[in-house]
Amino acid sequence: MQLSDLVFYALAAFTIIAALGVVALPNIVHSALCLVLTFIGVAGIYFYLGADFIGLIQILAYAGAISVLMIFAVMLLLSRDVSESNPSHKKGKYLAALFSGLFAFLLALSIYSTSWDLTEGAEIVDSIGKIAYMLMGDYVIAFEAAAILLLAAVIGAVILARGEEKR
Amino acid sequence: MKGAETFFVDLARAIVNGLENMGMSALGAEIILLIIKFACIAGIVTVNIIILIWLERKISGFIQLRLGPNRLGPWGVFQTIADAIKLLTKEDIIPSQTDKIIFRTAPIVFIIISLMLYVVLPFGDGMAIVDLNLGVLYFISVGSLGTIALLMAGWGSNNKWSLLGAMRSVAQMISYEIPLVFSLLAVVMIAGSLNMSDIVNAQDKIWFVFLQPVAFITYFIAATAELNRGPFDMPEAEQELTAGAYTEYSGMRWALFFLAEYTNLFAVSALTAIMFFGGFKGPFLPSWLWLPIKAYIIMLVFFWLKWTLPRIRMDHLMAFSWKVLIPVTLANLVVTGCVLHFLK
Amino acid sequence: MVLDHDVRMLEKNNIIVTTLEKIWNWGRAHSFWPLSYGCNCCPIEMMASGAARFDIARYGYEVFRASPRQADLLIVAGPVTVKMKPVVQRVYLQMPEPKWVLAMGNCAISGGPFKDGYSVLPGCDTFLPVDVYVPGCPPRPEALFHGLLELKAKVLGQR
Amino acid sequence: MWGSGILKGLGITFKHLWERKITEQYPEERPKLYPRFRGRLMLNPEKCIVCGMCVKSCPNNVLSFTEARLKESKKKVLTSYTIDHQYCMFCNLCVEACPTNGLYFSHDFEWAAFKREDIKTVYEPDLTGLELLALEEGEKKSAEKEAEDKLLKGVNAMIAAIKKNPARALSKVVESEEEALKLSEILGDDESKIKKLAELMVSDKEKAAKVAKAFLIKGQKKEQEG
Repeated sequence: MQLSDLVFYALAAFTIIAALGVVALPNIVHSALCLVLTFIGVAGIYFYLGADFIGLIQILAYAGAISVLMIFAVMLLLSRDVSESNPSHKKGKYLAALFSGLFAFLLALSIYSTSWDLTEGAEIVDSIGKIAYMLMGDYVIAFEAAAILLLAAVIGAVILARGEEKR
Repeated sequence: MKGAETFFVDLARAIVNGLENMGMSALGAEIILLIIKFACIAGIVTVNIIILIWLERKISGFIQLRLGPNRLGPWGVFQTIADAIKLLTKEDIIPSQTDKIIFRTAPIVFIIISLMLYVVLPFGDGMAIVDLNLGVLYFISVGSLGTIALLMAGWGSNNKWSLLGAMRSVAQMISYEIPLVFSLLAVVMIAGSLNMSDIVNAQDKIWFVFLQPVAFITYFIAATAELNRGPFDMPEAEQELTAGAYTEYSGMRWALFFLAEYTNLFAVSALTAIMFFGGFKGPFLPSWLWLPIKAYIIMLVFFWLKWTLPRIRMDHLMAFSWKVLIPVTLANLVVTGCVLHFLK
Repeated sequence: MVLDHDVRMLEKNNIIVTTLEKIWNWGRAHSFWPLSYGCNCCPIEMMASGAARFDIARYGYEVFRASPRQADLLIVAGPVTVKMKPVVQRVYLQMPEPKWVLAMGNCAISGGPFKDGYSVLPGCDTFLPVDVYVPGCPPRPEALFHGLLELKAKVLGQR
Repeated sequence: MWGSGILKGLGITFKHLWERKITEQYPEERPKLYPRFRGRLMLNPEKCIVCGMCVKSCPNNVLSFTEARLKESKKKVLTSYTIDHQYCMFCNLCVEACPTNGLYFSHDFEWAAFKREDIKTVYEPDLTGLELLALEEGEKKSAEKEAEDKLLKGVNAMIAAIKKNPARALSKVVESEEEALKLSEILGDDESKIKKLAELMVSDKEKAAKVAKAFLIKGQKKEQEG
C-alpha cells in the first residue's frame, strides 16, 4: 500500500465515522456539527483526487454556510430538551433496511458495471479554468437555468419574508 | 543585500538538503520542513500578537489623550506579557450546564482555523508555506469556517448572551462574506489568477488599490465586519451582551479566542496588503520585510477606525451589507468585466 | 535550598533567581481586570479614573470586563442592599480564582449614611472577603489608584 | 453624507494622536487640590474644648469622645477622640459646628487600608502630668439611674402593648400569630408573668423568645392534662 492510499483510507474512515455520528448521536446539534466534519472529509477526498476548486467550494458553501444555516434553523426551531432531540425512529427500521439495501445494491451494480478506465500521468492543472470554460461554454444553458431557478427561489423567499402588505 | 533577500528561502533549501543527505526521502524532508514552517508561523504569530495588543492599548490611549500602559518596562511593553501570565494561571471554569465537548473544543477550533489562514500568505518572494493555485479562495473558505467555531462557543456555553452573540456574529459574518468575495473577485479578474504570488507579481507597475478603489473600500468595510472589530463589534457588544459568545469563557480558553481574533486581524491585514498594496514588493528592503510593514500600517488603520467610530446598530449593519455593499460590489464587477473585455 | 545571601550574590552577578510563584504573582499584580459594577457616584469617579486626566491604563488595569468570568477584581462601588446581596455574591463566585475585592467608598465599606436602613447591609465585608478598603465619599480617582497600588503591593508580597 | 462625517471623525482622532497628553501621572505627580477640598477629617486636639457640638451635629454618628475634669480647675479635658471615617459622608456639618475650628478637612486622600478597623482615627492626647478628677459618685449614680428609668419606661410601654394588642406585641417573640394568641391566653391576667416577659423583651430578645416557648410548652402540657 502506498502513502497516497493510506491518506485516502484515513479520509474515508474519517468521513464515514463523522457520517455515522450524524445519524447516531442523540443530540441534534452534535449531529449538525458532525455533518460539518463530514463535509470537510468529503472536501479532503476532493483534494486528494486533484479537484481542489470543488473541494474549496465544498468547504466554503457546505461547511461554512449551509451547515451554519442548518444549525441556525435547529437552534431557532427547537424548543424541547436538546440532549434527546435526535430520536431514533424504530418504527420503520425494517423499511429503512430494505431501502438502504436496495440503494447499496444499486451502487454496487453501478460500480461493478463501470469500466474504470485509467489515464496514466495526466495531472490535473488549473481545474478552475476548465470548470469555468465548461460552465460558460458547453453547459451554459444548464448553468443559466440553475441561476434563474435560484433567483426565483430568492424572490419567493423575499416575498414570503415580507408578508402581506397592509393597505 | 542579495543574501538578505533570499535568506529564508536559502535556509529552507539548506534544511531540505541536509535532511536528504542524512538519508531521508524527499517527501519526508518536505514534511519535516512543513512542520518547521508551521511551528515558526505559530511562534511568530504569538509574539506578534503580544506586540499588537500592546500597540492597540497604547494607540487607543494616545487617541484619547491618555498615555496608555507605561509602568511595566519602557513604554509599558511588558504589559501584555503580564496579562498573558495572569491569564495562563487563572482558574479554568467550565460551567456545569454547558455542552462540555463543544465548550472545550470551540476555542481550539477557532485558533486552528485562524492559524490555517497563514498557510497561503506569501511572506516574501517564494516564501508562502504552500503556494496554492487557489490561494485567495482557500483563504476565504477557511476563513468562513470561523463562524462554526463561534457558533460552537455560543451554543456550548448554554448562556443566552453567548447564543445571542454567536447568532449575531454568524449573521454578520455570512452577510459580509458576500461583498468581501465580490470585491476580491474584481482584483482576481484583473490579475487573472487566484494564486497570491501571481496577484502580487501582477502589481509590478501599479497597485490594485488605484485600479480598484471601489472594490478596496467595500473590501475594507466587509473585512472589518468579518473580523468582528469596531465599529462592527456587535457580537461582543459588552453593553448589551456582556461578552457575546465568550461570556462563559475564562482564563486560557478566553485568551485563545482573543489570540485567534488578533491572529485573524493580522492575516486579513496581510491579505489586504497582498491584494491591494503590492504585497511583498517594495524598494530597498528585502521582500520579507515589506509585507509585515504594510500589514502593520493597515492594522494601524483598523485600530484607528475602531477607536474613532461608535458601534452601529445590528439592523443597520445587516441592511448596509445587503442593500448597499452587495449591489455596489456587483456593479463594480460588471464594470470591471466590461472594461477588461474591451481592453482585450 | 538556596539561602537568601546566595540569591543576593547571584543577583549581583546578573543572574536572576526566582520562583514560578513570583512570576505568577508579578503577572497577577500587574493586570487586575476589574468588573464593571457600581451604583451611582463612586462609579463616576471610576469612569473618571479611566479617562484621560487620570488614566488607569498606565498600570494596565483599564480592561473593564463585562463578564465576571474574565475579571480578577470586583470593585464594590456602592451600598449593597439586601436584595442585591445574592447577585453580588453570585457575581463574586462566578469570577475565576485568583480574585480580589476592593471596597470603594464609604457605602461599600460600612453602609455609609444608609447603615441604619432596613434594606442596606452594613458593609460589603459582611459577605465578601474584602482585600482593600478605599474610604471616601466618593474617593478621588487618585485614591482609587492608591488602593489599587496597595493591592498590588499586597499581591507582590511587599505588604 | 457619503462618509464625510466619518472622515471628519478620523481627522479629529488623528490630530489627537499627536497632541500632548494631559494625563497626570499620579504617584509621581501630585494632583492639584483646591483649598476647600475635603480629604480626611482631622482634629487639632489642642483646640478642642470638649463642648460636644461636633457629636451633636453629626448626622451619621461618626464622632465620639470621652472626657474628664481637671482636679483643680474643674475644666473639661479630652481623654480620647474617635473619628470613624467609614461612616463619614464629608458633609462639613461638624466643621461648621466646631466653635474653635479644631476640626478640619485635610488634603490627605491616600488612606486605603487592608482592615476595616484601620480606617478609624483615634486621638489620645497626652495627659501625663495633669491630675484628673475621677468622675464623681453622684454623677455616676445619676447615669445609672437614668438607664434604669429608661428601662422601666420601656417595660411599662411593653406591658401596655401586650395588654392592648397581645397578638401583635407577642408575635415578635414567637413564630406565628396563632402562637401569640395562645401565649396571651396562657399568660392570662398573671401580671408577674407578663412583667417578666416584657422585661426580657426589652433587654434580651433571644432570651424572651426562649421563655415564651417554655410558656407555650407548659400551657400545652396543662391542656393535655386537663
